[in-house]
This record gives sequence, C-alpha cells and structure tokens, in this order.
Amino acid sequence: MTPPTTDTAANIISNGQYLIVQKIDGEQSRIIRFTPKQKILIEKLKFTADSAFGKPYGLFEISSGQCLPMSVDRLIEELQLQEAAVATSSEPAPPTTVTSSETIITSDDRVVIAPSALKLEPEQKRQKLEMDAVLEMRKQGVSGQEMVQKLVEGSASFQTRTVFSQSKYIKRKAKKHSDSENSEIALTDLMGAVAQSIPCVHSMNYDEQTLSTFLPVRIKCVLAEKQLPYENNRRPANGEAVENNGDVEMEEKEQNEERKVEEQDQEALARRNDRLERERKGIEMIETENAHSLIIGSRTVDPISVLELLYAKLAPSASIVIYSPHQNMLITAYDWLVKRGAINLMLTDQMCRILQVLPDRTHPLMAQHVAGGHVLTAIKVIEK
Amino acid sequence: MTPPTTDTAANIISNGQYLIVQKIDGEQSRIIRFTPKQKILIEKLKFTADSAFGKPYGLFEISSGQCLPMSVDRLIEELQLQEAAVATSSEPAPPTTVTSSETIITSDDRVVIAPSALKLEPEQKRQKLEMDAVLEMRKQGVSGQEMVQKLVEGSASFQTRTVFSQSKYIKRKAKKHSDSENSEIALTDLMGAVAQSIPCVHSMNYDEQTLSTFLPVRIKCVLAEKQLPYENNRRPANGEAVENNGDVEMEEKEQNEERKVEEQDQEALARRNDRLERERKGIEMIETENAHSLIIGSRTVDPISVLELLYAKLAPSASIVIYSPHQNMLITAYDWLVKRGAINLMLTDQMCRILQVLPDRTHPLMAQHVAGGHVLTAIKVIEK
Amino acid sequence: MTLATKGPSFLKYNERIEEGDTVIVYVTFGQMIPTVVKRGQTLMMKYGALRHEFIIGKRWGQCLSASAGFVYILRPTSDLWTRSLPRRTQILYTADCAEIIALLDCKPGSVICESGTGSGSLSHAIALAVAPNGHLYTHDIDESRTKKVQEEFKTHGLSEITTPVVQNVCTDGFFVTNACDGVFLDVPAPWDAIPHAARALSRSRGGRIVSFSPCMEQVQRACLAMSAAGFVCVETIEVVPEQKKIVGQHRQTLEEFEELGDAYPKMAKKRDSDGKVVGFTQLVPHANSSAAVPEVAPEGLIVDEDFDRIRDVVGPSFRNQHDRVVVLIP
Amino acid sequence: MTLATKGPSFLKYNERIEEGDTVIVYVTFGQMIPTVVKRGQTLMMKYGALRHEFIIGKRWGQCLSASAGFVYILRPTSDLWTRSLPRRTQILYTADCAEIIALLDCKPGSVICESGTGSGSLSHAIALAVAPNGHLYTHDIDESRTKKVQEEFKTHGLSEITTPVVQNVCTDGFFVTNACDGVFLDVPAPWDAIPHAARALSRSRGGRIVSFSPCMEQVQRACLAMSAAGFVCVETIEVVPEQKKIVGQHRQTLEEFEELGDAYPKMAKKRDSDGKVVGFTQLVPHANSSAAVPEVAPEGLIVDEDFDRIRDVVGPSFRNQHDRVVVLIP
Repeated sequence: MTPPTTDTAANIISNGQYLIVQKIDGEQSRIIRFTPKQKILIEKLKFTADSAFGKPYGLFEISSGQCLPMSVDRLIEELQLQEAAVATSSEPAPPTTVTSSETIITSDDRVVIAPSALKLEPEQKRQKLEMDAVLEMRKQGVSGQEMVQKLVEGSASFQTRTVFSQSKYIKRKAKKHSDSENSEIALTDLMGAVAQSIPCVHSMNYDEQTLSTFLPVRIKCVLAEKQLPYENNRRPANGEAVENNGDVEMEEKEQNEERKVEEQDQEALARRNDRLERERKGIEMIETENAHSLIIGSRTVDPISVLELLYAKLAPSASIVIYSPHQNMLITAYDWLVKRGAINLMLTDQMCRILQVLPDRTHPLMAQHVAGGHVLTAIKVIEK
Repeated sequence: MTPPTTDTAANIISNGQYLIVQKIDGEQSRIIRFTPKQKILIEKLKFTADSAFGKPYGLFEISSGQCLPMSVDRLIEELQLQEAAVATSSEPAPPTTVTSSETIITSDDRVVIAPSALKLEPEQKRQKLEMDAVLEMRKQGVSGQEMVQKLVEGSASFQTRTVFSQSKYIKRKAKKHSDSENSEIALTDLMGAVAQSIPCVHSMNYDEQTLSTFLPVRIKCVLAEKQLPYENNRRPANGEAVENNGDVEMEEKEQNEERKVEEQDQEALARRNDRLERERKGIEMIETENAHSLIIGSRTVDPISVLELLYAKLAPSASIVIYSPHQNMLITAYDWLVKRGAINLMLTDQMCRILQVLPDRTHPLMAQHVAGGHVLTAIKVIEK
Repeated sequence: MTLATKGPSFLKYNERIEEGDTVIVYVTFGQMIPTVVKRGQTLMMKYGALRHEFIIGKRWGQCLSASAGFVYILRPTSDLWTRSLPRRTQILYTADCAEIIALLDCKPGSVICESGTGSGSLSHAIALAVAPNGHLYTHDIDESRTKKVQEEFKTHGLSEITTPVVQNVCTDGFFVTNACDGVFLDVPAPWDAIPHAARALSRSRGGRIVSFSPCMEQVQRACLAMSAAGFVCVETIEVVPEQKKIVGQHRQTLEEFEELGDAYPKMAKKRDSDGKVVGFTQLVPHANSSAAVPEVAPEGLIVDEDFDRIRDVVGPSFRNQHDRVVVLIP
Repeated sequence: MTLATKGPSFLKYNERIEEGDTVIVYVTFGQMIPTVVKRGQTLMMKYGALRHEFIIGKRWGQCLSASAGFVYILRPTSDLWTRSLPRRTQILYTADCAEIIALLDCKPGSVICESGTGSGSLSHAIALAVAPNGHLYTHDIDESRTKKVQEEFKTHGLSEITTPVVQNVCTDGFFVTNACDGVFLDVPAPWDAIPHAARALSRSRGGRIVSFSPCMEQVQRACLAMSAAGFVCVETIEVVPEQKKIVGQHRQTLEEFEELGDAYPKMAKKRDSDGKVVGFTQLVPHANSSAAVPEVAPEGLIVDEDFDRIRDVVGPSFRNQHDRVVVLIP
C-alpha cells in the first residue's frame, strides 16, 4: 500500500495560473493570475510574475523584484545564525528603549517579556535572570534547535518565554526583510480555495481533475428547462447545438467575443465544447433526479426561488444547505422545507476566534466575527 | 472626606427577606424567601432558615442543618493546615490513581498537573521535581501564605502550578464538605439582582432606599390613561381614590384578598397606600414627559405597542433600550424609531465566555452563550 | 487507484438499500442510530422494534414504520456519522471537523496523516475529502481503537484509501516520511509530535499542520514548537458554533398582555372582552410567522448580561436616588 | 451626603442647556464630541463651525444647524461619555463596563475602589452607579491622568462622590482599609494588588473583586492570587459583544438574478423584458422590509468558514471524483 504521489508537474507554477499570494505573517492573502511581465504587488512587496514560473509552489524570498524559492531548512538555519549573534551580544539594550519597527530587532529583543508588566520590579528582575540563563546556555554551546527542545521539555518559565520570542523573532525577521524589499511570500495553488472559485468556476484555470467534478450550468438553461428545451428533442450534443437552440439564445456580448477567439484558437474551441458538454451532463443530472445535495449561497436570491426549481429533483436522503447573510431568508426557507417534510433542520451560526499567542501576552484578537451569515441545513426524505 | 459606611443593620438577615443562596463553586444560585421554620435545600445541602436570621450576609458553613458564619481567615487557616499535612505526607499516591470524587483529596492532589499530559515521561519527571521543591520549602518552615507569595513572585513554572492546585484544593474541599453535608454557602441580599426583581418588584421586600427608586405603575392604568382618567379631575390622592375611580376598576381577585388583609393589618394598609401613592407619582412622571429613558423587556409584547404609548412622553435626549429574544421584533421597532427621527440606533448581541482556569488545562467552557436575545438602543431627539 | 464500485460504501450508493449497507436510522431530531443492515436482525429504539428485512430493498430517505412509530432511513455522510456516533465524549464535532479539513486543505488526492484516531469521526471526514485517489494514515497508540476504526472503514468501503496504524507519533513519528500534504494532531503533547510531522510532510510539495488542543497551555507550547520546526503562518483559531432555534413568533400588544399575560398562543385563554380592556383587536396577530432565537431561549426573564448592558446605556437615570424609575406591572 | 442640585452635573439637568454644562455633540453615527459649553467658544467639526452661544438655552436633544450641516446636542451619560472619549486606545467599552459594574454589584451607596484610573471611562460609569450616597476611590500611578479625571469629575458634578488618588496599589495598597464593597483592578500585575484589595474590602460586609486582564497569563496568575487571598467563587469571564447592522432586505427570484445580477435595489437596471426571461413578475418584491445582518457584511462572497461547514454537512458528494457537482452560473 504505497502512498499515491501527486504528479510533480502539477506543483509547478506556470503562465496564466491563478495563485494565492500571501506575505508571511502579512495581513492579507490575494488571488492573482500570474501572466508574463506582470508586476505583483502585495503589502509593499514587489516582484515579477515571470520569476515564479517553473518553480514549485511554496515559500519564496523576494530579492530585487525576483522570486527565489526558499527552503525551510534555510529559514531555520538563518534563525540559528541570528540566535548565535544574540548569544554573543554583550550589551543588551534595556527593553523599554525599543522605539521603531526598524530598530525592533535589538539583541535584547528576544527576551522582552510582557511589556504590560515592564514597570514592575519583580518582572524586571525575572527577565534579567532568564536573560542570563539564556546567555549561559549559549556559552555552553547549546544549539538553537537543541535549546528549543530543552526549553520545551524543561521549565515552563523558559518554555513560555524564550521560544515564544523565537517565534516572534521569525515574524520580525520577515517584517524587517519586508522593509528592505526582501521578504518571504507563500504562493499556493487555488485548488483548495473552492469557496472563492465557485462564482467564477468557468473562468478559472482548474486542472483536469478538479474540472471534472464541476458541471457548470447556466441559470438561463435551468430556467428555460421549465419549458423543457432539452426534452423537445433538441438536446444539444455539443456547443453548436446549444447555440442553435432557439430557447437558449447566446447573443450575449461575452459569447460573441468568445466566438471570435474560437475562430483563431482551436484550443479555445475545444475548451468551449468541453464546457458545453459538461453543461449538458449537468442538466441531465438535474433531470435524472439523482443529485445528492443542493447548496444555495447567495446574498440576494431568495432560496425558495431555487428550491421551487430544484427540490423535487433531488434524490431522497439528499442534503440541502443554504447560506445567507440574512436570517429572515432562511426562516422563510425553513418554513418552506418543513412544509415539504424535510428533516434534521438546523440553523447555525459560527464565530472563529483568532488567538494571538505571544510570550506572556496570549490574547484573543478583537476582530473575530468572521462568518458573515447563517447556514440552514436539512435532509430531504420520502414522505409517508 | 470619609467614606460613607452602609448601616450595619442593613446587612443582617431577617425574617421574610429574599436572599440569593449559592453553594460555593456550586452550579446554581437561587432566590429564596427566608421564613421561620423553613427548610432550605440547595444542591443536596439542607439547613433551616432560622439559623441564618440575625447574622450578616456572607459565607456560611452548614453543619447539622445549621448555618454558621464562616470567616475568610478561617478558610485560609484551614487551607494552611491542610497544606501542612501535604508537606509532612511521606507517601504521595501516584496522580493517576485518583478515581472517585470521594477520594479525590489525596495528599498528592495539590501537585497534580496537566492530566492530559500525564502519560508522558518528561511531564512526570517535572512533577516529581516540583513536588520535591514544594516539600523542601515546607521543611524550611515557609508558611502557606508566604509560599504563595514566593511562588507568585518567582518562577512561572511554580506559579502556574502549585498555587493553581491550591485554588483547586479550595474547590475540592468545598465539594468534600458537600458530600458530608457540611459545606460553605454564600447568602447575598437581593439588591443587586435588579434584573430578576423587576417582574416582581411589587411583591418583593425591598428596603426603603431601593423602593424609593421604583414607581410601579400597573399597565391597566397606563392603558386607561389613554382616556385621561387622571386628567378628568379624578386624580387619586391615595389608594381609596384609585379604588373609586370608575375607569380603573379594581375587582381583581388579588385585590379583594388584599383588601381583607388590609382590614386586619394596619401595616399592610400603609404599604398599600404607599404603593398607590408611588403609582400616582409614576403616572405623573409619565405625564410630565420627563422620563429620561424607556426600557422595554418582554418575551412576547411587541415593543411598538409600548412605544406608541410612551415614546411621545419621553424627554428629548432620552435613551430607549429594548430587549427581545426575537430579532424580528427589534427590526420592526428599529423601523418605527427611524421614522420618528431617533438617532444612535444600535442592535447588539453579546456572548459571555466562561474560562475554566486550571493548572495546565485552562480552557473555555462549552456552554457559553448566556445572552438569550438582542438589545436595540436609540436616543430620542427633537426633530428639525 | 480505483474504488470498488460494488459493495457497500460511503462513496457510492445504489438507489435501493442492500444487505451490508450502513444506514443512519433517524429516530428524532438529535437521535440517530447507525446500523449495518443484516437479515434476521432487529433494531430496538425509542419507537420500538424495526426488523432489518423491512429496510432492505427500500429507497434511501424512506420513512418506515417500526412497532411504535416512524423512522427515516438515511444515507450515511461524514456529518451524520459524527452526529450519530455512540461514543460521544471527546469527539470532534462537525464545525471543528470542517475547519480542520479546510485548514489542512484536504481535497481529492491529498495524502493526510492523523493522530490519534480516537472515535474515527474526523478520520471518516478526512477519508471522504481525499477520496478517491488520496490517502489517510491514521495513527493511535490504542490497538483496540485502531482495529475498531479499521473494521468501520472496511464496512464503509473506505479501506483502500485509509491505513490505520498503531504507533506513538510523539516518540516514533509517522508511518510515512517526506510523503504527505497535511498532518493533523490531537495528542496530549503535540510539541513532541511536531518535529516528526515536519518530516512526514512532502519536501517538494510542502504541506500543512493542524494541532487541536483542549487547553491554552498546550496551544502555547504547540505554537512555539511549530515555529521551531520551521512552520510559517502559525495561527490559533477557535471555532465557536452557535445553533439557533426557530420558533413560532408571537407578538402581543400591551393590551393583550394585560388581558392574557405573557402567554404563548397555545396557552392564551380565550376570554370574552367585558369592556374593561381597551383597544383589544386581534388575539394573535403574528402567530404564523417564524423567528429565529438563540438555542438558549430565556425562561421569561431577561438575563443579567442583557440587563446590565441596558443599564449602562441608559446611564445615570437608573439606580440613582434622584431619578426615579417607573416600572409597568401587570 | 448631599449632591449639589445647582451647577452642571451628570446626575441632574435643567430642561435647557446652561453655560458650563457638558454636552455630547452628536455629529454622525460613531462620531460624538464631548464639549463643555462656554460663551465665546466655537466647536469645529465635520459639519463646520458651531458657536457655543447657539447651544446655550436650547433643550437637550435639540437639532442645531452648524455652518455645514446639522448636529444634535445630547445629555451626557456614562455610555456616551465612554463612546466619545478622545483617547480611544486601551479604554474599557460599554459592554465591559456594564459587566464589571454588574460583577462588582455596584448600586447606590456602594463604596468602590478602582485602579488604574486610566481614561476615567469606567470611573464615570462606577461613580454614576454608586451615586448619590456611595463613593469611588480611583487610584493611578500617573499624576497627570489623575488630575485630568479629577478635573472632569468636577466639571461633571461628581466631585463629592469621587476621590482620585495618586498611589501604586501593587506596592502601597488602597486609600481605604476595611471599608469598601468592591475593588476593580486593571493593572499589569494584579496578583500584587490582590492581597491589598482583600484588606481594602469591608470585613463585616464582605465584598467583590474584579480584575481585568488583556491576556491569558495575567488571568491565570490573578485567579490563583485571588484564591490564595481567600476569595471564593473565582470565575473568569470574557465578554464578546457583537453589533448587528440592519439593512434593507432585498429578495430576488432566480429569474430576477439572471436578468439583473446580484444587484441591490438601487443598482438594479430597469430593463424592459424582451421575452427572453421567463416568469419575471416583480422587480423588488421585499425591498421595504428590513433584516439584521452581522456587522461584517460579506462582500458578495461566501466566507471560507461557512463554506467549509457547508461542505462537511453535504458529506461525500462534494470534492469527490465519482460524484459530480452541478454549479449554476449566470
């Protein structure tokens, strides 16, 4: 039983791909399509998209506008070098003199603890003692990695202090590099970000496997289906069939543009045919009443409007999941579902609390209500 | 500038008083009216109400069904005695053998740390070390109080362990006593629990000071006031006047019963007159349009129904605060208030998280959503 | 790697229930019983007895009559499996499972390591997320638990995408090295397992680690151990789910309240108005509309927390001897 | 102890605003400016200039026109004072203030000790809660802060019920001994102040202690210090307030969505139906009804957390190669 390994080629960044770009310990993560000669800018960090092509997703260091893959080993190694510098420093600055983000990495910084308690005598003494102990360990030639181990295994006092500082150090290091146009970023592929992708599933470059799980059907077709366009012996076998279908016209601007591209590009034509074929399959799946779940997520569309169209076509025992930022929409949907005998109805809300874990200053962050809405779930059953 | 001291007599428990009864570290707190010969039962703890009369509110020890005042000093003293026992114990049981709540206070219990990590070698070693250190301090004659001080000031390792255990010890002690029908309870007067008292303000025995701040007005009178009963030159000067008032009849059963009591009891008559006098004042205050705030708290009454009656009578710049478990009620009230130009409208919800702080096992408790509803607030202003 | 298309499976179903299928018997809201259908057996529950013969051949979602009531037969999902697990202590519930799977970025094809296996609740959710071409290695020091979950995987058609291992990841590391995309830890000393987790993750693809801890002190130590092992973007998240209850909404006017009290529609006494009550128009004007309230519904009392917020917003005019408080009472 | 019935005060007001009164100038939601009214002065704000002369003699709650817009003049309450305080960092907000006052059981007549004074936000709330016959002793090591709050108390008519003290309660204890009903601590090392707090509380009446800490580690040490000092019923509570936004609710049918897109009423393009769209009946059927949504309104996207819960509830039929997902797209 060997583990299936994902094809390495799939991990390589290529032209036209959508990627998640995040600065390490930065505030935001963005989805950016990487095209040649493109300048990517994220939180004051600038680099060319070209420099990422051909490299695997992961951690990068930005240097003179170029993306350079960075290994974790090197990160840890640099950390150890920096630690050694701390150990040999003879004149630690007093912790209260830290003033700007540029000078924040003073040699003493690693053992600054609980700033809120700095004014107090006992606290200051304790810091001093621990600083000494850290320096002593250094003198004895204990390596950074070993020391972390010792500290984790040893006294809780050290554990919650020094190594936390280390974690903080990594963050600060990243920050410093950022200031000097030289910082780590992470590039991730979009596969996991399905949430963001659904509204634009037709335009994003999914790989073959993921695409095969999506069958995009235009709302237009589903609405037209009420008058049975496909059942009228006019089931489209490919893109042309859909285009010739009088009930589902295709005079949209986007479609016209696409037709032009089509003439120039055989590959685009194939993609389009594939998309229309998948749409046909999707419509068929809806028709055969075999769908095992219905997910409705919209800010404005009344879920009942969708339920009236699709609920009857769901397989019995199917799950219904409805998201809405408006509780009232879900209450009316709840009443609708109860009338149709649906069971296991639940209306849930969720809060995600982010904790900032810092030496002697572990605290919840203020902005913590992430989930901007409610989810109603139910199971369809065959009524008595 | 000397601090005003509350009259000591006001702190003495007397016959007929409503008290909050809470078992130390128990699950519930209850409001109980203490009457002679009454048996009070809370969480398996039984005592007679009589035994509490004449004693000040506070901490009590229950022994053979009697309430005995217990001083904090004695609590701390007992704690120290118990600590001494720990110090001289020679054979601490291994921490993992704790099996039942009865035997939970083993001599070793005070240094049981992080049960979730007990299986791990390093953890066990650390405990052993700390146990030794604690015993060593004991031998040197360090008192419990001093030691707590030392530990708090000293290593974070000790601090988060030993003294936490101490806190746990107090809890366990209370538990043990409970099992042997001998436990601490706290008796508090009701003054602070205004939330619970408002629905029953007319029946509870408030002291003079608190009573003077409440002007209970029967809804009946406010509704009748729509037809200006008091403005009809029939303003009641006392209870009789109200009773003779044809618009606000008093043929309710309760009233009749009360009248009987009145005949027998001059004191009750005085109370009733006082209540009716306060009702008259209340109605007058509503009429003079001087109320600085309107608080509506009901499970079923539509706040708009109350607003229509009272909003016009509020002083400008008054606060409106509406509580409801139903968000929809508040949304319609919101629309109503916006139409009348009210400002600073806010709809808030609140969660109270209870953290259980334990040695190496600090965690949030699961049941944390205390607030069962929403609060809408606004300020009335004079429109342009 | 292909999946068996025949035989029982959480991944594929025939239209009708067959012998050997795992079904979720939905008794009431909150009471579901997972059962492997087998001829000759009988399920005993709240609504009496239900012979398995009656289940076989029925459609999923069918309502069946037992000896003392009705039940529904549902297709198992990882969510229903988690909710119906008989061992309800210390298991991860749906909200946590969902968050963990998201943070691990589990998707078809992902290779995930888990420790401990525990009840297998999360194991099922991960297996279904990485199916059909991914793999789950789930580690536990308790052999009996591992065997139990292995048996369940077999019954549920998930054997080929899962490998239960009896191994202490804190001391002996994981079953695979330089191979997986994500590691999930729910162990008492995650800091010991984290360096091993770093080795289990694919060097070329990178990967994610998620550690679940019940208490703050473990979280703190896990955070620093992750940083020390070279993990970046270390975050601590707590999921606080809230369930709302949808109730029939009842709005009273103040007049109705004075007449009928704080009564919900069912309890409302239908009394004839005798002239005393003014402006009484409708008994229950909004009784048919619904409203969502938090699951912890108040018992007719305002809870302290709300009241104190009320008091503070109101400001000085409350609890103050100079200003007086008018209280409307029935 | 009696309160001055003349002169400016948070406790008593005349019907009309007088010189020396503290007013809260309400500019917009979330922007309020506390001002002491004084002839000859002019307030400059978002809506231009407002001469104090115009304020004097007006009724509380009056709408006044400034040089570039309208503002309202409000009576100060502890809540409005807290919200309008210019020093907005590190202050305790209304929800916390309310909880603290409840936990301290502050009521008229209570004697309360507080440290540190800080911005005086909570000090005002406590003073108003214990008025008219209680007292607040508020301690701070920073003399300038103490002076500032003392000045505010004077301006607000609260001098007689408050005593600001420059004192380090961690080393030197509180201004009173065996006298108060409650102690509130917001200091970096509460464990040092707790034994002193025990001595400040009345021996005969008992009392309560509340310690506010921004971080876990302080909470942990404060808990054990309280137990060691003989306090019982030690509890740790965190208040998590949530503000909801009430918005005009817009319900679209799927047909309307297909026609107009995810447009809110204002943005909806009024196009004539040309026969292509089926069943188009009403443009904005529910546009006039309101609905409450969490303050963090989604930007048209489902957030990850919700989506993952969705995925897990749906179970195996999603992210799975064998089952297919039909996505409706515009």
